[in-house]
Amino acid sequence: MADGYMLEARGLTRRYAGFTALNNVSFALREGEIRGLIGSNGAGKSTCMDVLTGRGKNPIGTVRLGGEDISKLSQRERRAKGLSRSFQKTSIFPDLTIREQVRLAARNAELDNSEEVISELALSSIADRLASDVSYGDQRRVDLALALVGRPKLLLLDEPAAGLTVEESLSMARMLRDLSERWKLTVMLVEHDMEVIFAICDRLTVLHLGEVLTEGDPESVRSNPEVIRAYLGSSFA
Amino acid sequence: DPIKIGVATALTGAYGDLGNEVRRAVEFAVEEVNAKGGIDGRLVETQFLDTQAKADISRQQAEKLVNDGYTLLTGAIASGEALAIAPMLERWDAVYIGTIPKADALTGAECSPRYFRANVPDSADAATVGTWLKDQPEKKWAIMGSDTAWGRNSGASFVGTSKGLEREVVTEGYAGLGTSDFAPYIQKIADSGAEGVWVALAGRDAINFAQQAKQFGLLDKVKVAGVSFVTDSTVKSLGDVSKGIFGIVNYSSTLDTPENKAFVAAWNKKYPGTWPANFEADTYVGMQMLFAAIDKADSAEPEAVAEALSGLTVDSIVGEVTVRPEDHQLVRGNFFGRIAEHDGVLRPVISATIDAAVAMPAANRDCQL
Amino acid sequence: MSSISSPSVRGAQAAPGQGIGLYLAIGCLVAVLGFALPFVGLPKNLLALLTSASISAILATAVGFLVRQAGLSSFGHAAFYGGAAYAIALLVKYTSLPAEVVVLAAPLLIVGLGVVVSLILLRTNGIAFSMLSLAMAQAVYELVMKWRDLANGEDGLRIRFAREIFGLKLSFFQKADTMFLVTWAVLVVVIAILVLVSRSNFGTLTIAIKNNEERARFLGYRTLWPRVVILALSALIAALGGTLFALYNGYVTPSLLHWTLSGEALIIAIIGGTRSVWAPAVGAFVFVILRDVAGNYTTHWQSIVGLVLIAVVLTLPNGIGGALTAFTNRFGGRQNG
Amino acid sequence: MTLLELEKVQSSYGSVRVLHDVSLRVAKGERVALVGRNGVGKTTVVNTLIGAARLNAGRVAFAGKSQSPIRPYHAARSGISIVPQGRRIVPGLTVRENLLLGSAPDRPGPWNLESIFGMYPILRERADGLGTAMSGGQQQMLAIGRALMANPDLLILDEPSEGLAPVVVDELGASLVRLAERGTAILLIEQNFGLIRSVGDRYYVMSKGSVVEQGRLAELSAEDLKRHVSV
Amino acid sequence: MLIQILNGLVYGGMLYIVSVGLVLIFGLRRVVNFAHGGLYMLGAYIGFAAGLYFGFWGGLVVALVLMALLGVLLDYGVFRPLQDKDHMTTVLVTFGILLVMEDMVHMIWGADTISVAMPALFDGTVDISGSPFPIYRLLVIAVAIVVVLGLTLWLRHSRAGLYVRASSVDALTTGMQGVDTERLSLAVVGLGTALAGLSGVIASPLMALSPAMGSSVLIESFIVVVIGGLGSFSGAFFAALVIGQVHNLGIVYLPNVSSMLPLLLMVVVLILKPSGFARSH
Ligand SMILES: Nc1ncnc2c1ncn2[C@@H]1O[C@H](COP(=O)(O)OP(=O)(O)OP(=O)(O)O)[C@@H](O)[C@H]1O
Ligand SMILES: Nc1ncnc2c1ncn2[C@@H]1O[C@H](COP(=O)(O)OP(=O)(O)OP(=O)(O)O)[C@@H](O)[C@H]1O
Ligand SMILES: [Mg+2]
Ligand SMILES: [Mg+2]
Repeated sequence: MADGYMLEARGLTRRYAGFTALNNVSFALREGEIRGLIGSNGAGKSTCMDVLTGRGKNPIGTVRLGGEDISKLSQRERRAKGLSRSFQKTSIFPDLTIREQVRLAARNAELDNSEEVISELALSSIADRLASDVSYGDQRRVDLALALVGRPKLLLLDEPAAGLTVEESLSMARMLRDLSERWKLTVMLVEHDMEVIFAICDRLTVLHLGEVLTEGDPESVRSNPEVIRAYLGSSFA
Repeated sequence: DPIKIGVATALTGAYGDLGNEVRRAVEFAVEEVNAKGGIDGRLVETQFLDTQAKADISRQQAEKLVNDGYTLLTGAIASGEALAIAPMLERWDAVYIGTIPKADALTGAECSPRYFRANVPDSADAATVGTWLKDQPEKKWAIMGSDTAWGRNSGASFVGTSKGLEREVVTEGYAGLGTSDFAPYIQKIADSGAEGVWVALAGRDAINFAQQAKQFGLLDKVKVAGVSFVTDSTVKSLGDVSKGIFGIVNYSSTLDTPENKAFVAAWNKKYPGTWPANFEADTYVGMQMLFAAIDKADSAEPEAVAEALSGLTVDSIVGEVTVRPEDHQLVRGNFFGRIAEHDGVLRPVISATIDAAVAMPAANRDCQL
Repeated sequence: MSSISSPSVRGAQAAPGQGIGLYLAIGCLVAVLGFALPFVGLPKNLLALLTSASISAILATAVGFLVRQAGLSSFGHAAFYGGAAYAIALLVKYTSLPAEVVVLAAPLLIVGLGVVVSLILLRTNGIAFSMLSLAMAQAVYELVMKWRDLANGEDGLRIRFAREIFGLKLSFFQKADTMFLVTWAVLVVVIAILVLVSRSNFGTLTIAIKNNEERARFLGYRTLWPRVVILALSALIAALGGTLFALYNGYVTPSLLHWTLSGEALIIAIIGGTRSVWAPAVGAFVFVILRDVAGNYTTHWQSIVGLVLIAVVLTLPNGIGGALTAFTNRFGGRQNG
Repeated sequence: MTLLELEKVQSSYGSVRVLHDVSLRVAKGERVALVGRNGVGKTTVVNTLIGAARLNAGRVAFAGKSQSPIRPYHAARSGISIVPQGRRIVPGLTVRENLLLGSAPDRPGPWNLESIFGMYPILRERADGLGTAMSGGQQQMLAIGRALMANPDLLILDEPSEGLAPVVVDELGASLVRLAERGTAILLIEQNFGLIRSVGDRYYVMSKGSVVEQGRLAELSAEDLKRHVSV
Repeated sequence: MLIQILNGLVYGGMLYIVSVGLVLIFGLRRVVNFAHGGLYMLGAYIGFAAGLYFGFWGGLVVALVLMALLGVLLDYGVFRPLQDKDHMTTVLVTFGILLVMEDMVHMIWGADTISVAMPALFDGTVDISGSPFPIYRLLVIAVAIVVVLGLTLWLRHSRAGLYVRASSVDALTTGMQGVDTERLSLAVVGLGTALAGLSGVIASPLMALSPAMGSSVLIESFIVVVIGGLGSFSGAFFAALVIGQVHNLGIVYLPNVSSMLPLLLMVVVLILKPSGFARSH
């Protein structure tokens, strides 16, 4: 990590049958940074995470994690290197209890902090229920727990606050901030809840139509007229 | 106490019709003998169990019958059933009368001191072909067989026989059991220029083939003959389509002997409007054998019955026949015939009788009893 | 399998590590009582039936385990079951290996081949898997049917075992009163091992993979190998069943390889229930005995089996095993789940 | 006229009772918000209306007619359209087909393919692509469009802002208000304060399977709203 | 050669009519209907029995009506009550129904093989490149084409077709749009079984009836459905055509392995494309 970047992405590109969802996107995250990735619906945010994690067919672009090139590695190997993610569409194990699956997720990591994560995410009271039996919001948090457990180096979160109440989103945001400091997590966060974004992000990258529209600290992004027009709308101006 | 006969046969499944023929014949024979007061004053009792003609089930059912005291067994349809049961007979202390399975191995390499065969084996059918074929004018023949050991062997022996008689086999097709569409085979035969077809198909396959061959006009163009093809059930299913088909006939209800006439008449009385079919008659022959042996042994103990059966001579509906001690095969003649009207009804009619001496090959040396 | 999906595996079952005492006790009791059966003067036919039922139970356990742990409904287990039986028959016929070696080697041989094939099968899931397994097994069936010189086609093969195997008389293996002890012992050991596997970390992982393979990969797990291991284990157990069948019957026919046998095993497994490892075995005993009783009284056993099948499925959604578990839980005063 | 009425509703999934005491009503042209934290049973209220959760006791009436048992299509045929949580875009159908699925030939009105395409142009661009191949937010637009296709008297939306960009949420709020002004009643289940405030008029608060409070949003301070949603 | 290709078309056409009913039922109820082979068999028997009184065509009509009714009953009495249960459960129930159905037919009509006479109108042959070819077989091809066109038009271009396709992937969501999916499925399952009956009756002059005829057609139609891509109507059509040709040409040119060819074809297709020919609808 000579250059001090935890994540360096260069030239990320994905095409679907003649249509480019992500076009030559590059960015870099410092260790411990919380980066917000925002942009209107269909801007390519989830696609960007897919390419970073090697999901889907032939991801194009270079991804370096802690200075090491991981572009050729499988999803499994990337996780072993410390790259972890959550999903916009909840992706959990319905037939396992919450505790079982969090433990399962922790088993490949150097340390098992599953109980800590369960209580941090306020899942303790329902930890022994099958994941299929809890409400949507709770399932969203289980998804988050699966990504968070084991202290990954880099955490990619796809709309973790969707489906949570305002209060819960904010407490989740605080928790993320807190954990990233305590565990030296680097986080890349996709979120439409601007309160969460502005509460915890160090920097923002704005995608538009598959390309980077702008990048900068929250204040400058917030006042960027292009961003307001394409994404934020008048209420945030 | 009664004499107990256990019949494990295919009452359901693909061979259900054959199993039901066996059942009818056994019931007929037993009723007849009981009406005469039984054998040596002992009445005969039967129990039927279903095997679906599957070897493993058959073996289980036979064992069950034996455990319940039914140590005189019969009923197998598929050769595999009999082959699976035969090796167990000594251990079970039982006797088996085979009336349907035709595999040569049953009285050959796999023969058992307790297995006796009343029906005509494959090798005997094969030996019958030549006597007929030599009189036929057709030079080019096609073979339509079932893709089983039986069908393949029949085909092979037809090829062998025809070579010696300067006949040429121009195409061979073997269809898997249960084939429903014979069109590709029929077309192949039509394209081959064959003047005759030798058919070694049985049951539903035979019927499907004949019916479709008729529709393609093949039956009108070529001579059709076969083994296990000219049977009563073929006639029943096909009606007029079957008229004129030639074939090896192990038994025909038109057989002109006093014993058979009496049998047919009695059968007609019990099952009005029907004639005994070949499998029914073969099973009846088996029962005649068994009853005679019990009578001779003065015992229904399997060991004694087996001893009596070996070398036994019976006055049966197919004439006076003997159980060969070397391999326990009933030495009987064979027939060639065709489907024709007899007494105003279509049925297999005998056109040539082949003597046992010619029809039944010598005992297989592989059989060591 | 979008249409033939497996039921949720848990629900009525205790979470790992808790409240297993009662089940352990019942399990041990049933196992021990089983060994006493040949000595209490049961009719021969009943013992023969129980012996066949335990062999079916082993096959059903194998099939049910695959459904439970991997969500795969195999229509091809006959290839492992019949395959092992045929391997024995052929090895006895064509080699002069001692019977002991044959009996031990045949299932391993089949599983070895099975694992190779499974690497292809496991590229698929759901119905595709069912149909592929069916196709592969039917291909083996066709091969045995067609290659008459090798295996004697539809007539099958008699296995001429030596007079003694493992120092015991051949008749020890071919008479129900003694063979039952062997088949029951194998069944008990198989279930015990599978229970341990299902409760291990590996067991949890396989259920995770069954639920959501992609996420499991994103959690850093290989997802092919655990599935291969489960399939291999299941295949091995099916092959054991086939081995016992061959020993007991001394005769093999192609129907041992036919898809209907696989289908029947699956039916038995579902009647028993696939939530628990042991339930398919219970299903086997019920099914085999029912079919036999029905067959004794009427040739309409098919209707009877069909109607009972429908009735069981409709009234006991988690199979007989699920009903037993619910009963035990109530009886043992425990809460569900 | 009361379009939707629930009276002391109790309902369950299998043997799990989720709703204990829910009473609420929405009249023609009303804009009602249903709030409460995760897992209190908001979605279950919707599921009860489509028969996906079993109604055990109480009364449910659509357009004045009591419903029992409730079948999935009853609501739609009574003029009630639903934008479900999780969107439920039908896989295998194109965007256009998904929209057509929502249309009700016997209910004419301002909404048709053209006007939906006018509101969400991206749907027109993707009209012949699969609905499920769109991004999360685009699918949300599709779900809303599909519900509108039936020209409903009452539109029920279950967390429609989930996954939508802030601009789009703003637009959604505005379009819901416009819709209401044209006479369509709205029942909005939401977590997003802004949207609740801009669309809602009356509100109900749920807690643990019961409706525990109701009133007018205008009379509710921001702190109180926050408290209700987060209790 | 031409005749062999025609024969392949006949075979494929028959297979298609059986399979498409399976696809319809699978589509709407997500049930792999093991009873389907039994329905095919029952259709043939009913057609035969009614044909004794009303002639072949009368028998066909009676069979179609009765089979459609039976389908409605099946949906109402079995599939609907079981719709919330595990799919495997329903599959097993259909298997149970198959067993009962075979036994009933066995009881009523006996185990003997029955053959049905050709309808007089189509008895006879036409000359195709020098060989006689049964006219009736051409009729079978024509029926298959009519079924394909009819279904395609209905499913692709009618509102009901849209509902069927939608309901087959997500019945609840479709229901929420105001579609009475239960009545829809009564109709569709009825149509599916009627098609099974149709194929049974159409097949009966070609192949003898026996209670076991259902099981043998079942596996082949499963293969068609799977290769076609589960639930895909057009996929099933192409799959049936291909299987028909492979089956026939296999018998002609590769007789020793012909019975394995459809299986191998399925293996290859599934390995290359686990979802089958068509993208799964
Ligand atoms: N499988 C696919 N096939 C075709 N197009 C796709 C596919 N997946 C995504 N897309 C398109 O790629 C673009 C980017 O999608 P992506 O899911 O990355 O958006 P997003 O930024 O995450 O949006 P949202 O905030 O709505 O989730 C969208 O226009 C989407 O429709
Ligand atoms: N299919 C189900 N089976 C059993 N319980 C369920 C099921 N679905 C939901 N529940 C339970 O019902 C309760 C209410 O769930 P519901 O989805 O209605 O909550 P919600 O208020 O919509 O929450 P959210 O804001 O997270 O969407 C939860 O406790 C949940 O665990
Ligand atoms: Mg996204
Ligand atoms: Mg909800």
